[in-house]
Amino acid sequence: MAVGWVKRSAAHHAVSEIERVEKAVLETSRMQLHKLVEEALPELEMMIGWAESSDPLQTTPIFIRDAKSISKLTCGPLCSQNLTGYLVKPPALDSVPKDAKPIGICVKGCDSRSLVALIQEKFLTRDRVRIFGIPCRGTVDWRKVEKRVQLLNVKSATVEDDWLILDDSGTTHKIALEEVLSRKCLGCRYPNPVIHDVLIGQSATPRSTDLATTYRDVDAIEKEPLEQRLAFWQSELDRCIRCYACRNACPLCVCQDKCIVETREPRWLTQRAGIPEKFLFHFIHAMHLAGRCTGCGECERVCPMEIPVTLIKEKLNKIMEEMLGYAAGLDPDAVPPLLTFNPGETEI
Amino acid sequence: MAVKIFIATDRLDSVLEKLSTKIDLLIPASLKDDKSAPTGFVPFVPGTAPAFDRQTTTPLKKALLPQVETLLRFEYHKDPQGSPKSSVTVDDQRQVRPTLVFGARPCDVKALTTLDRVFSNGPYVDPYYVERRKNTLFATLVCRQNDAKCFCTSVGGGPADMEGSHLRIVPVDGGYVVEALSPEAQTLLENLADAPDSARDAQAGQIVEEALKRRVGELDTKGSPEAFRKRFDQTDYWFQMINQCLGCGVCTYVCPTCYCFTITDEVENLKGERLRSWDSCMFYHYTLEASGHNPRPTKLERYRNRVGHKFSYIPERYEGLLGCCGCGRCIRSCPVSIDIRQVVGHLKENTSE
Amino acid sequence: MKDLSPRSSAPADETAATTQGIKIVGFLCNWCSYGGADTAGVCRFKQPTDLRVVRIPCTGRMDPLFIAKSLIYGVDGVLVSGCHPRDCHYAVGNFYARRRMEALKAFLPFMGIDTQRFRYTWVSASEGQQWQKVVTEFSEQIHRLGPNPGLKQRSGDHSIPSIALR
Amino acid sequence: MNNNPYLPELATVQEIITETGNIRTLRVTLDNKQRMEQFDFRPGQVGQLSVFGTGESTFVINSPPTRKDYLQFSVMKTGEVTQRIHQLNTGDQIGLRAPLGNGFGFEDMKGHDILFVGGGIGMAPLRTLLLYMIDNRSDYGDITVIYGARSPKDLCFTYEFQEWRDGGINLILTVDAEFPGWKERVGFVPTVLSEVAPSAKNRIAITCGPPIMIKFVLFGLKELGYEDPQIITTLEKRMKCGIGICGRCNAGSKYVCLDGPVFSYDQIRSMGGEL
Amino acid sequence: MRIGVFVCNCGTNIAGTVDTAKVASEALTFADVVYATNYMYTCSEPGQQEIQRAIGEHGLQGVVVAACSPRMHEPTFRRAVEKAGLNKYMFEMANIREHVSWIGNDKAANTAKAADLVRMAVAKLRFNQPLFSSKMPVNKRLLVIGGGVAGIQAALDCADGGMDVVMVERKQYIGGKMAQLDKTFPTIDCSSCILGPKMVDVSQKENITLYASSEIESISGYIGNFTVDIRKKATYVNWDACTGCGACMEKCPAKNTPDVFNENLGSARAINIPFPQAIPKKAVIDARHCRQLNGKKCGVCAKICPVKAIDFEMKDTIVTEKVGAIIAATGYDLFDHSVYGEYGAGRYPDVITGIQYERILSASGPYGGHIQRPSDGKEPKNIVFLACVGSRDASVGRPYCSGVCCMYIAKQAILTKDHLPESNSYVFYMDIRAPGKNYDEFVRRAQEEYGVQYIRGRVAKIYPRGDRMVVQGADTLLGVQVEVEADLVVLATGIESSAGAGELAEKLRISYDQYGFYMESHPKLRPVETNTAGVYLAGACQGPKDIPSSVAQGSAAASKVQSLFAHDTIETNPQVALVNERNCIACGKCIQVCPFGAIQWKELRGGIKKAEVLPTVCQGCGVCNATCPPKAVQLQHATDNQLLAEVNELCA
Repeated sequence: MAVGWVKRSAAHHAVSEIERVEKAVLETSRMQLHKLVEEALPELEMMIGWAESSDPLQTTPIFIRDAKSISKLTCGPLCSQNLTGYLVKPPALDSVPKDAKPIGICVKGCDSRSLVALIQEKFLTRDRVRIFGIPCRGTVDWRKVEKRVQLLNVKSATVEDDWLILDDSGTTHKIALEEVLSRKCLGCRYPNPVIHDVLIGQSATPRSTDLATTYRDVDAIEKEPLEQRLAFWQSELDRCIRCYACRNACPLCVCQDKCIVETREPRWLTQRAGIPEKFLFHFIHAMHLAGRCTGCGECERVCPMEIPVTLIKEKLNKIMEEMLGYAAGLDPDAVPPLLTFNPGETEI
Repeated sequence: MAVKIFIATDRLDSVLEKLSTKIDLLIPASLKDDKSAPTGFVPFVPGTAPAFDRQTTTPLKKALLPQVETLLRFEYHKDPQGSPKSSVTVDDQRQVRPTLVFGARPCDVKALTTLDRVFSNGPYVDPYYVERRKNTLFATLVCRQNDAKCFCTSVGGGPADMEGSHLRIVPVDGGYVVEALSPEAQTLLENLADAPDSARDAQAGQIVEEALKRRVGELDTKGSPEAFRKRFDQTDYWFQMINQCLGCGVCTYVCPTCYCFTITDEVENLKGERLRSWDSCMFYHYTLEASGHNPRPTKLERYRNRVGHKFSYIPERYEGLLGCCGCGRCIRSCPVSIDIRQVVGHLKENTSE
Repeated sequence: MKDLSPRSSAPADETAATTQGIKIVGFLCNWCSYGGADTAGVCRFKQPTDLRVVRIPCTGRMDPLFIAKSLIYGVDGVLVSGCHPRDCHYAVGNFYARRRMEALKAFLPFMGIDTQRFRYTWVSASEGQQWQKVVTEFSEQIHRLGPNPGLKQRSGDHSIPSIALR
Repeated sequence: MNNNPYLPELATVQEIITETGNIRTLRVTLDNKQRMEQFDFRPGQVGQLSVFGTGESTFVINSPPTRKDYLQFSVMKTGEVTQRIHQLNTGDQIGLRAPLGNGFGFEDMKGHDILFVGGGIGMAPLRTLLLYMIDNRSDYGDITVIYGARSPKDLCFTYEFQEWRDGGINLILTVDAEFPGWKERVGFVPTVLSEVAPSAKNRIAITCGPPIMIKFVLFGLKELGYEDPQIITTLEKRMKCGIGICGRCNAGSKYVCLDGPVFSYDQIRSMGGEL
Repeated sequence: MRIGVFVCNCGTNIAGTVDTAKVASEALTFADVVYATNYMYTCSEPGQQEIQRAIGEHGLQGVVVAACSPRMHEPTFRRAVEKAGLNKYMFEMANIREHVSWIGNDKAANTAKAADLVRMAVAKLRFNQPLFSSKMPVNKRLLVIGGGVAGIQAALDCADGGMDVVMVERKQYIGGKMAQLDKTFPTIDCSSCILGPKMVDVSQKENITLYASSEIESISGYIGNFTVDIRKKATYVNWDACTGCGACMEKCPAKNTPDVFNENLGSARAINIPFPQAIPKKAVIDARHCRQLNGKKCGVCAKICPVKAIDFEMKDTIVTEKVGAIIAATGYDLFDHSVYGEYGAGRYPDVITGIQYERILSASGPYGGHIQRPSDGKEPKNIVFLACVGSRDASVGRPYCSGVCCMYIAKQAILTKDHLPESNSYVFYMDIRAPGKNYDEFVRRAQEEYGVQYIRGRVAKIYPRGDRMVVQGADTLLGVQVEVEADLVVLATGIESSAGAGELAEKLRISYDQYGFYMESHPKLRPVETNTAGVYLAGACQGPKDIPSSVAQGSAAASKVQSLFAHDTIETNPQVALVNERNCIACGKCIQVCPFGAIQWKELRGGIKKAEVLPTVCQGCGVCNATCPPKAVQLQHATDNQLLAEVNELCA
């Protein structure tokens, strides 16, 4: 097995000092988080955050009720999951009485928009949550890591400055973070939580401030002729195994068990495994998120078949921004655009 | 008796092409052009590059239990003269072609022993499965490289376990040594390629030797059925273990031993089909009764049932056989990093915790 | 519900030729456009025969998914028509519909579905002539596009474009 | 049954009886005359009725094996399949996979007194055993039936109550509330059970009905001194294959479709799993 | 399920271009169809009996009729199947006449299309459910919008029938356009003599509540139970106190206020009662011209008013009325002729409109009934009438005939001769439209007895020459150019829809045509109903009409209301939305989008929230159904499965 060293850029040697600082910042953020949660926990019903899992490259959501577990909390580019869905989906919180104390939750920039959308749609009231906002410089897509180096038995994964450092069975891999960030992060406009009670660490610089950067991948598809786009989606969606992970991971797919893709009353889909079924399933998912999707990318992250399903919603988000000037998850008082109308817009 | 051949890496495609004239071939391959894309078992056509270097994303089971298959076709016949009576005819014709799965992993093939018990050893025999099973041969790749999520030896398998296999493929320098383990497999190997030279033969033997000794995974499943029963009503335990579960069906759909299915009718005017398709015990509708009652209404009961099914119910029903082959796919694919080894491993811990 | 195979039980006479021709589904609101289509009929305004009308109470009833479903499963064209904005029998149903259908219209081509196969329009119950025009134009448009190729199973050929995503 | 357990046999609806507003009874015969003559089953075994194009649903064969002019199923309209079954007419063809499941252990009940406690459509599985016992009356001691429903018009099998009584059955009927013209008992089934208080000695109690009724009937039986093995019930679960393969109807390691639907209460306790 | 299919020949209307026998035989190959036939006239009594017979004979559980538009005969067939014991919603119609046989001549294509439509109807029917109406009480009060002659007639008819009536009039007086007319054709009755008593009746009937100077603010609810908000505009005069004595008018210093009632032929005062017989006879201050209200020192009227009725602080107020039915009788406006540059675009004082001439002719008009020119007060000698000004002229967007101009020109010409025996009247016309009783005779009298000169032709130009107007045109009968030097030119301006008709239609949720006239339910068979149940039409708001027709329609609408009010309850439409609580995820989106507020929260045991539809408030639009993500709310009779079934039939 070849050693997976990534070539260091010439510039890199010069910034090792900053690298140490960056690492320190991360460590500090984590300590700051622990401290803040420790202070807040007595006033909270529970704290939802990220903890290390058996795979050092991926975190797992953790639900903390007693102070002993606070040390398990972590933050940083490996904390990819959007935790906000747990606030509204059974039974995670079934045991929590409605009049209980607020629930603490860690959110990145994109996660915070989901939270805003959930508050906006009245699934949640603002005072039910204590929001620990964590500015984000992007999260690691472990599949991109795996595509660069063969992962056998990763013992540890740490982020130092712009690098992801892996210890895999005694071999050290150093990979540029930029190259393994999730696709959605590369056009991120909101790395800093848009809603929060406390903010941990320093604010991050948006990677994008314009539609072109944010929707670059959408544009890449749209540049292709119609037939090619169809061929592309046929080949991508053909892999869909209808495991519904994309749906279940979506914090705004609030129907969950009642989703119409599984019912026969009404009966939108059959059990057949043909491309039309898969297309319609993803249409249903996308159309139900039109004007609501906050672009957190969970659907794509969880897809075991690596279908770029977030891209479908990105296109609808782009339509909403261009046609109706609306981006979801920014204003808790706004009405999602497809739930309202404007008689005057004759030229939309 | 042992027939062995050596297939050089650069000859693999042509040998497979030759083999495919004798029998339909399924090989592990990328599911799109990109080599690093998800993989699965696909029908071999010349030029398809096998993906032997890693475990497939989707499991082998679909070779025997397709995601969707037609159980039967029915047709209503009307009296054109206008009598209101119509009659129905039903047929369950099946066509199964002999198939060789070339390059499955031992864990995948081992998983079929679980399916065999369910589909062919009960009071009722599933003819669809059984006919495919009878007509499918397996050339199994000795597994040289496992990752941190594999745990086959913990559940009774192993990287060189050839139970249920007809051919053994050993990756050696420059190619593969393929050895027939059954008479029908011998005929398949005839005139395909030369026997391996002694160095390669020796290397293959050594690799198998090593693989047989290798321990993969540290999960101890002894006593799991009893421990599960004790844990069954401890809601806190299950919350703690799987509160983060999203309730999706990834783990069941990528699992080689999960076999649960549903049956639905689809009809167009007078003709229709009864379909069998994969279902998942993680889904709400799986157990939803017409009355609205659902014995497993939340993911807690559903995940608990999944663990129970694999590590308690199947062993109880089928003399200790586990419903898990240790392939680790559910761990690899879980969006929230639930590790079934931890859930099962903790079953036996001090229950007062 | 159909698979992709062509209809196997087509009658073997002259209707066969026409049933295999272009099929357009029209979702018409009961109050305006269905009435407009009736008016066109009463006035004997000749129209192409490809359209098959589904009567709905209001375009507000139109879930864009009905349109998506029709096009994905091989209907050649989808025409939705309702009351003119501000004339909705239910006051605002068509305002909701307008946004939803506009969004769909912009979305379809992204997924590789020709947006020309979908049109929505407003025709009142008195506008028989307008209805004739709409149907004629849309039918001609669909005829120019030809039958909906639908979504074929992924073929063995490898002409899938590799689109570089981030 | 043929060698493909998924392949239904064709059967024809011979007669339809409207029991209540949403319950209908179908009497069907297998189209293959020879099969119909040879058809054998145990009281309590079930069948999967197919309406081709809609699907299958499981119902107990509620006619007894001693009367084989037809096989009888009572169907409450609850879902897609039952809706279509309610639209069937006599002469329509359906599919049938039967018999499936275990059935009642009526051999072991010989020589015992019997208590049936049924509620609403829950009387259907009891009817098959009841009629079987009437047809073999001398094998059993006292047979008491407590059957209740919300109102008189929700009672099934009213047309044969007289036959039951004539067959030596102590039939006790009850409805939840007073109703004009109703001359039998008024009160919930568990209450009536406590009032009637059939002795637990040498008696087997078989109960079937809505879950809430079963729950309180169990309390009542316990109070009357019934032991778990003396209490028998039938379980209901969503079923698909009906042959112990598809996986969904398990309670612990038992499959209701294959190992049930008839279980004694001590069996249920030992099974574990969700009900 | 057993389905019967009945394909109607409709004589040759359908059978002429559709092979109905073949459609029926094809229908027999559809699943569940156990009986299919074609029939000459399915809607006829024997046709309906045939359906009923087949239901009994074949045990049909559902019926499809392929015939005309369901908008025509769906109620007929629903009743027919109901009589045979089926629930009336176990019925579907395939429209193979308006949508097939009448729009194409290719018989093969038509037949295939008809078969497809039947297939779709059968597919939908498989998912139909019996639906049941419930009853709800009818509020037996009527709202009449508009106090012209049509509205007055409707209001009086209903009031006579003992019903409570609320009348809302935008102007400060009732009577509408008719109140401005001098005489009426063809009888030369005095307009105010025949209208006046009716107006007085309105004011005196105890069960009529009149809101003049008021407009409709909003309407909610549904047939039997409307709630109407009425905006009472600020009149600055307390009408409860005002006695109509007119003292204020005399003293008001704002003397240059345009006299709207007299079509600006004279001037009025800022505080005004437009005419002596006005009902209600109450003064109103024109805020645009009142000195006090425009910040100048005045308040003369307040000082003079003997009952202290003047209130400069008055604001608009909203009153709410609950009614069970509504009659729209909002009348019409007259075409603005200033778009015709060739007629002077309104620049010449002696080129006037027909309605202005009515005021000139009227004894209570600005000139006391003496015909004189507005410019100099001279008696005209030559008077030219122009027909079709803003009628039958597509170039100004008025292609329709206003229906009354020919008649009122004849009337005015006759009256002119009566007033000025020495005068000459000329009429330029395109065609004479005089189809009513004694109408054509009337026009002939004008020509023959009164010597009115009718010239068939368009006027090309009107321009001044000296103090006279030259009317230049063509006599198309003689084929010569004609030129008439006129002292006065009267333009017969046509009828157009009333200003604000569209906004009111939106409040009423009724449709209107491209010219703003309200749409009746059926042009022949339901001429006073609208597509909104409980809303009826009377008078020229529905289209140009003369007085007899308006009065007739007022009575017709009143009789519709009375037959509605003859019942204490009405059956609700069961084609409304219904929530399947099991699937409802309580997202509240349906509540958010419902245009009628027909969905509300319901709390189940344990505090679980679910959406709940109020079936009497729901109008059945289905926006909720389209919005609901898990499709827990389904519009009955247009459920997802029903629509999908139809679509699936086309997904080949």
